[in-house]
Amino acid sequence: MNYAALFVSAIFVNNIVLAQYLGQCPYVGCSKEKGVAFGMGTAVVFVIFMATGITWLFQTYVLNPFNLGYLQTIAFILVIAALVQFVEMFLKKVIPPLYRSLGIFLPLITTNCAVLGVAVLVQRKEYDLITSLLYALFTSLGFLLALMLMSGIRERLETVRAPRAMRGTPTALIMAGIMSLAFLAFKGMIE
Amino acid sequence: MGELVKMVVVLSVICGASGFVLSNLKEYTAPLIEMQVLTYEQKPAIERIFAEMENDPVADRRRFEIPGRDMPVTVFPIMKNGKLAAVALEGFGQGYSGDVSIMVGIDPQRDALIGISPAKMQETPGIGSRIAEPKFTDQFAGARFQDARSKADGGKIDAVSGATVSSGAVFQAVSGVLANYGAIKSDILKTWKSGD
Amino acid sequence: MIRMWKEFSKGLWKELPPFRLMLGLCPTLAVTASANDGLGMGAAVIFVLTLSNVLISLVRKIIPQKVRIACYIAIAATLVVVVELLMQAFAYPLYQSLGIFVPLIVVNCIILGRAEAFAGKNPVHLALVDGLGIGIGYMISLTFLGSLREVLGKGTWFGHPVMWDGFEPFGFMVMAPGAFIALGLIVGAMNFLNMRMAKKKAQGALQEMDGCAACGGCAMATKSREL
Amino acid sequence: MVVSSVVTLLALGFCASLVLAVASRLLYVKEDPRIAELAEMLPGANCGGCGYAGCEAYAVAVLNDADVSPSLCVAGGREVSDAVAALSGKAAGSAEPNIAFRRCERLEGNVAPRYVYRGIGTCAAAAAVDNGPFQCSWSCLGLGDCEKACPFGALHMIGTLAVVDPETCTGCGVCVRTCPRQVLELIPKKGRVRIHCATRAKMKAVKDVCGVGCISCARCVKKCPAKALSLDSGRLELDHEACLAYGPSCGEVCTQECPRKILRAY
Repeated sequence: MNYAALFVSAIFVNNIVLAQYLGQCPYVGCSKEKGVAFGMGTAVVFVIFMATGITWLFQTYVLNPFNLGYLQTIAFILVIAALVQFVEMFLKKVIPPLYRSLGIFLPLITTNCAVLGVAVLVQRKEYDLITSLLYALFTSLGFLLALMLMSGIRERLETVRAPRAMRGTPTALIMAGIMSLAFLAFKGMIE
Repeated sequence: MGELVKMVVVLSVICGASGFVLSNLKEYTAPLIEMQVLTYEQKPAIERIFAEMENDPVADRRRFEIPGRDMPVTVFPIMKNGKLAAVALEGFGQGYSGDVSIMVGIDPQRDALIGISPAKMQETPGIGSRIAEPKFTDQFAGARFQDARSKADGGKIDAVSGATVSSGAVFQAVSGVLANYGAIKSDILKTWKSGD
Repeated sequence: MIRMWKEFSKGLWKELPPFRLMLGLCPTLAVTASANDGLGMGAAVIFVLTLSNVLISLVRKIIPQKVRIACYIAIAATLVVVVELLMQAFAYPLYQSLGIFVPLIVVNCIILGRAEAFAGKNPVHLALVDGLGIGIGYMISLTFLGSLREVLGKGTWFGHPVMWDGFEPFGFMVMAPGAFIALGLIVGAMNFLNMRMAKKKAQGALQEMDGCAACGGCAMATKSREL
Repeated sequence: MVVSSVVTLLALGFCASLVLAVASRLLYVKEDPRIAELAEMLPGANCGGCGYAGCEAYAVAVLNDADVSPSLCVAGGREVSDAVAALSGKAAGSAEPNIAFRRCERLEGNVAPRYVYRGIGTCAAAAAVDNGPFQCSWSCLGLGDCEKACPFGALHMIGTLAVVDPETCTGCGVCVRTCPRQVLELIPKKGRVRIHCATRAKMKAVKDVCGVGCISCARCVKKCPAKALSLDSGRLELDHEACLAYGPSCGEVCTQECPRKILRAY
């Protein structure tokens, strides 16, 4: 598996937010300021990486041997929910300053489509463990990139005198569409 | 302390109950799902290979055990005026993103391929997916068994340029089918010679 | 009885999930390339949302505070797997076209949002009606967006060509950017309609639903931030 | 099939909840339970009116710090400050309800524009360009920074002037801090007199520019029996406590005295 190709394809060619539509709620919801976006982005990178690792192991050593593939959805989401809850408690106790900056985003991540999305995608693409972890890392970096770009632009959008009805989210969505159009240019660059 | 115990008990009971409900539902729907998968994935592939068919190959399919292979192989018979005209088997290959499944049509009389057609694949659109185009699949039509390999392996088929991994998957699938076919050829002829 | 109608009707306009509350955006953008998919996904969400609301409001008393979210997720996930199996068994082409978004229904903000905000605190009949209302609202908006994108993008509606034959399909709408822009325009239009209605009723301040507030309003970021 | 899936899910649920139970015991952070309770009571708008970064921060401060008054939450008003006082065991001070007020009648004084402004649509940006697009360098710029900042939606741009809705305004002071020209000011709701101008210019400089601007003639300052009015660095200021303490017996003589009618009785 050519990791450089994976890096480019995961971040640019089929960016998880702009091309695969995953992780939209936090993408539109929490991208008002750069600080919030960066906090959300790093928390997502952290959680997606760990979640993909654990769910991959769970699938390979528990679900596949008993061929319980159909339980994938419920098993994965339970693992992710428990993981997020554990990480929140862990951060609160061990690294309080980090908890104050990332803490409020952690519960939001459980309902983030990207986390479960990546975990399931990795199974459908049948990657091995190393590739899955790398894919998870690169995809979540793509998420962080898209989130930072979006929040940077949205901060400027606040000062645009858009018509009253279009202010806020509608303009942000249209701008996200244009950004996704820009990312479309990467298509076909790499298989 | 009671709170923690209650917590553990409640969550475990909920998960156990859901496991029970889901497994029963799975048992009930498993045959239905298999049927659906066959009709929406394998059948279109078979129809692409064989233009006209008297019978419904999916309905008349039969499973054959292969000595030394734990997975039974499903064979789809194609009848023409009451006699076995051809058979179709499914082969799997490791593609770029996940398994590629190819339906291979074989003429038992002339021991030659009738054609191949991809049943299920997630190759990258525009690149890997070009293995589904007639330009590539028609080369297999009428090819003898030993020719049905890439030119590099001494066969007569040239791979899809720029999609080596995906083409490799097709060759892997075809050779797998031919191996299975070789093992159960006699049983196939026996089952359908009786013209049932 | 009036209360039930109020809970039901709020899902149809005031709190239309994808357009007003900005919740459940992932499937709204991804699956609405065709009206048929939108309808299919909407129906699946109704099934899961209504039943999960009912089940959750049934067991809401015995679930300890600490594992509340995990239990809600377990119930919702069970229902999603049920939908997955039923869809595979009876509507396989729909399952193929919805792809990865069927399992993703469980992380759809609406399901947990309604569970946390509403079903966890109200009796069963209200939860049922609320789930149904929001679910139908969701299906309508998904089908509407799906039809809009399909008609513009492919010139067909539910597969049958509807546009005059000289129509050059606007391929852009069926692709990723089209979804964002279509949704942006629709939300803008709805804001505009509401502003006009608000002006007519002279309610004064516009109740503009903005991203994070709504997102914050969903499952997790309620004021009490324990599990 | 049935047994294996039931066992798997049961085991998964059991391990997940066990890990969480143990973790909640081991990683227990000794946190004052009242903080969550208090945060519940506060309006949660994180408006910063109490001077803290948000309701959570204010809750922590009230509980841990003795001299933090329980009635700092202006947004919550009377019932919140009583509840906070009860929970934190402190005496509830009387939080006089304030509201924001715009000290500028640019339209009434038909102040002419200095140039046509096409720049970034915020007051902060407009104020930086040669003292703003209007002849009067102290006037309201009308680009809505305050409206965007107001967490309670109590402030709207009607035409190009900020209008405060006294009912929904909670006096949190966010708009006062946001306005780059200090045109908005927190005044007691029951204030009897209000100053309708914020200029620091004098005499002719004001007259050429605005019909109703304060020319700092200071006749009102001399006339006011309660000595509540004063000229602080060129701008007229009213000490509302003194004015209210003196009471209505003065018959708001300052409003009749003012030739430019910028002092108005309410």
